[in-house]
Amino acid sequence: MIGPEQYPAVMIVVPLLAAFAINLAGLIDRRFCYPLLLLALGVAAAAALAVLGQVMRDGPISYRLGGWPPPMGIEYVVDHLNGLVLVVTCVVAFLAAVYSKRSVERELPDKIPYFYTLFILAVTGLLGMTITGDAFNLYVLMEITALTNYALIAAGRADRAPMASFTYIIIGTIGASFYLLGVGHLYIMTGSLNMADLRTILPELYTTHAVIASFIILLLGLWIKMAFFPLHGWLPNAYTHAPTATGCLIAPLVTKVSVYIMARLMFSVYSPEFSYRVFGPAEPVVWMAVAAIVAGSLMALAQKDFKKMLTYLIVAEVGYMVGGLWLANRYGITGAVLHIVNDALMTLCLFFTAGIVVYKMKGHAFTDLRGLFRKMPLTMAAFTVGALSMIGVPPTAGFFSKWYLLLGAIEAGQWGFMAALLFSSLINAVLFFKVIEIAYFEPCGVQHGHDGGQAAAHDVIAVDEAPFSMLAPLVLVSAALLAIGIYSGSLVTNIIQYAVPAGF
Amino acid sequence: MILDTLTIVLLAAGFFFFFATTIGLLRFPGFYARMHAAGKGDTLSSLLMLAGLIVFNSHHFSVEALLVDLKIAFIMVFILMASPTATHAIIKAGYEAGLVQWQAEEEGKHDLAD
Amino acid sequence: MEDILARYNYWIYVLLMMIGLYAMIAKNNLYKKVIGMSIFQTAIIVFYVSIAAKEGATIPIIQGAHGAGLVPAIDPAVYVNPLPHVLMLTAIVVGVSTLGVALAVILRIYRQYGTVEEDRILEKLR
Amino acid sequence: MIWQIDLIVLALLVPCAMAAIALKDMMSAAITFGAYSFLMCLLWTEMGAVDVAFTEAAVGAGISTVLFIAAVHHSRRRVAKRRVGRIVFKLLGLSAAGAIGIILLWAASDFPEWASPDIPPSRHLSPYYITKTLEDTAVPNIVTSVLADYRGFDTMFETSVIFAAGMAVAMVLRRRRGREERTGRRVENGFARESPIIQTICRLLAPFMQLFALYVVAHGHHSPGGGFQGGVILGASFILLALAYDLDFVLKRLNEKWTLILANVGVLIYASIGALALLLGGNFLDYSVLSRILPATTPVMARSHGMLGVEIGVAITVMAIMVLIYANIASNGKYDKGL
Repeated sequence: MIGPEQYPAVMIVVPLLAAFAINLAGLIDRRFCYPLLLLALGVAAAAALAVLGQVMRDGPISYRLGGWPPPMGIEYVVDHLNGLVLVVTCVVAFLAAVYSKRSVERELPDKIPYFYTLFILAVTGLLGMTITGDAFNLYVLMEITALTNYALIAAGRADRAPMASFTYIIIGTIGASFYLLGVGHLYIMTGSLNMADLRTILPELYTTHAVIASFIILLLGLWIKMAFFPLHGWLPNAYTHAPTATGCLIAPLVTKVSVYIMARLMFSVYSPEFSYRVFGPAEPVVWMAVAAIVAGSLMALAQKDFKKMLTYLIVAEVGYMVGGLWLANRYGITGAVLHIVNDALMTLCLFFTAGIVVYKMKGHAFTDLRGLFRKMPLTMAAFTVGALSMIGVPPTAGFFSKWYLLLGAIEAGQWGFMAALLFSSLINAVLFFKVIEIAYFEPCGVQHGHDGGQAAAHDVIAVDEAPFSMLAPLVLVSAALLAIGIYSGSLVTNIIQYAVPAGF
Repeated sequence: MILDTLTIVLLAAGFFFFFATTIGLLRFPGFYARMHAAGKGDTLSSLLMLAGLIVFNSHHFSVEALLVDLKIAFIMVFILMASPTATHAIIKAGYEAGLVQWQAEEEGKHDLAD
Repeated sequence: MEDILARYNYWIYVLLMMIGLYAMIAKNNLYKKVIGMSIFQTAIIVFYVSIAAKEGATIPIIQGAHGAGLVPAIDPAVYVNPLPHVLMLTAIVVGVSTLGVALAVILRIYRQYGTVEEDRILEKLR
Repeated sequence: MIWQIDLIVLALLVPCAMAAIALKDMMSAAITFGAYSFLMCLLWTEMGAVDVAFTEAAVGAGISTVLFIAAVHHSRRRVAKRRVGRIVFKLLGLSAAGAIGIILLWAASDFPEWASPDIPPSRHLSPYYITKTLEDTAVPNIVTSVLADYRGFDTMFETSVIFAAGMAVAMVLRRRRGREERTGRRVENGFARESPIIQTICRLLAPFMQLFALYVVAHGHHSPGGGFQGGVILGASFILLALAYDLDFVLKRLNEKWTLILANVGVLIYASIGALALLLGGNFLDYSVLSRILPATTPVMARSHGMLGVEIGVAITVMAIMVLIYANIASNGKYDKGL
């Protein structure tokens, strides 16, 4: 009945319809919400995989919404780049949804239907942002994602959550409005909103002030949205004080999707020639990325709170991806795209761990991690995989994307970027070994202050694993990190190499 | 020609009352006097202008023009109802908030400066 | 005069945008920040609607087409550009949505901290 | 388009915006901001953007102002000065605004002339919409046909944005009774006692407003207006009653559960019409295939009917969400008597 050519629409429409179904079901009985959520995200993930399969077989797909031909109507375009991002988004969202059950029941017991409605609307927004081939449609979906995120963050019971959310509202609106303004500049110069159409019209206008300014404004908007240093001010507080389930959804996805959009703009709306040459030398942006990596790592080092440390690492990781994209060579872009995938999974893994710590220990400071290796061996084993990947130890996934980025930096002669990558790996190593040390060696519970008590505490700690619905996604993610690490060669040759624009 | 003149007269009258309203709003002493000017002049001038528009629109008689006339007439009815009520609401709120009426001898004391 | 008119709308929208951005960054009161945000968004709407304006054109509703089927020949120069209007309808909706959420968050903040001034809140958080 | 009005209104906007952010009393600032919105309406009507102006009049000048006042009512009205670092923040704001201003003005120097018929936006896509709307969709209001059909997908997500905003407000503010006992009285503010005059007039006006809203929705194909504007007016009629009486008066007629159900149903109507097209073998939101199930309809007329269907969906959602947002903000999440 619904043929494979309709899958791009199915991927968006099913979660959207599910949002309303969840809300209505919540009025009857809130226990219906969770299965509906899983069902919808499962269907979306299956559709995304099928679409990626089609793209790998037959090349890019275009889907006309409302049946109108592209420049008039809105078009969905799936190629290797966003096909991959779509699959990652769906998978991450599905795992985060599975994981969310217990923590939502604990943290927001009276708002479950609202939470899941907004959760799946946020996923819909992220998927729509990734799949769309229309510059204005992207703005609408960006706002859906943003609005749902504000609420998901403000719902947190942490003291600081509402203020963090308000800061995010103000800064997020500036970012989205800049994006809209940039699109307006493109529209006044070309009269079109379709990305492919813009790509054909723009080359004649590359030297006009308005087009150059539009690129600057779009970049500024997206940099705010992806928390690129020094525009990252909103991110650490918002992600730290968000409810666990929110953090697990938006921390891995929102920044990465914004990076993807930047890549899409650089390659598919403007041309790589414009982004790298006409617009000006790419070096300043790479140096900004260097600053982002160094600053993010240093700020992470200064934190006393586990979850907050992770948020600063996100800031550093954004620097990796932006820098990689602006290295302007094949290795750099490959590394950046691979890092979008890896970083989504790594962040997910680490936030899952943080969520379990919050769930079990009721806090997310470093002191809450004491003795966890004995209490939750599986959780901590999975966390260790994520941490190693973050550091970049082979054969975890993180190593390979960093390797490509390093190769890219050497080829481009960007020694600063190379040094920043190595420096950040070093800092990550220090950070995570500190965490692992606390969790492995320090005894559980500060209340047993004296020596004898400590020795006793060592023996007393019983294994008390996280609930299955939280543990299973975590273990799956860490397995995925290893698997992607091992198969990263075939990932690059089969998908990512086609995502790199021609000419590199 | 007659219609034109009528339109102009009605619109001009509307403008005149609007102008008077504005002056009253700015120059009258005290909250109640100002609201008095605003409430009455505003309603009257809007009605006059809309009447002028009806006349202007009826230049070429047709069913469509009649429909538009009818719509404008409806707007007039609603303004006649809503505008004085709004003024009443504001004045009542001021009264209950304890604004004292302006008296000549204590000039400026209870002026609506804030 | 001609030269001024050709750019005037764009200058004003830039000015409104700057006012909004300034309020969002510099103002201490959270409501003022939200007003700044709304001004910022409406400035962009001014920009788009200015793009749509067309000299000597009327509103984008085809005239004399009440009976379907009879299609008069249509000259595009007669009607203003409808596309930016559509986009800005969406932008207005997004604006009021953001406003609603922002006000709700402010009320939540007030419930929690008893103030809507940024510096007082940050003091309490310290 | 009358450039003299353009000149004056734009010049008035700037002081209005400045006053709105500079005033020390939040109520005055909210009212000034309402005036700013009305000037915007005037400006857009003058430039021929009647649908946008209509929406702004209903939303910006109407609902936004009410929401502002309701919110300020529950918190503090006076604006306090920053205690420390006032100059730092001022400089920061000025420099950011200045930098953006310079970039934008630099870009504006290359813009094609304002209102010239030859600029790219007027030549590239819009002639297609203008000349083909009747052939393709049989809808004379081009804004409606572009909104609900050519770019109907945007509009579906626009409705979802509204829906998400409603859910967000409810999630952030809503609190159950019990912990804090329901007060059962209006917020004591000294000057909002009930007045029979206002109540009678509002009660008289409300049905007419609703009738007008339905007209706006149904007549959106031929005149300015459509689902969104109609929905806002419908919502405003309820808000008017809530202001004249109290929130309970409205909630007795449209309680929380029903607002939620209506909000969902509205977007569901939109998305289901799209999905129906999918099931009938067309692309998502391709209304023309609806002619297979609608009796005696050509594909072109099916598009027109499909648009009417989605507009009705939009109106229902927007109405419900406007009431929901107002009820939450006016009662600070308690669903008591409100303002």
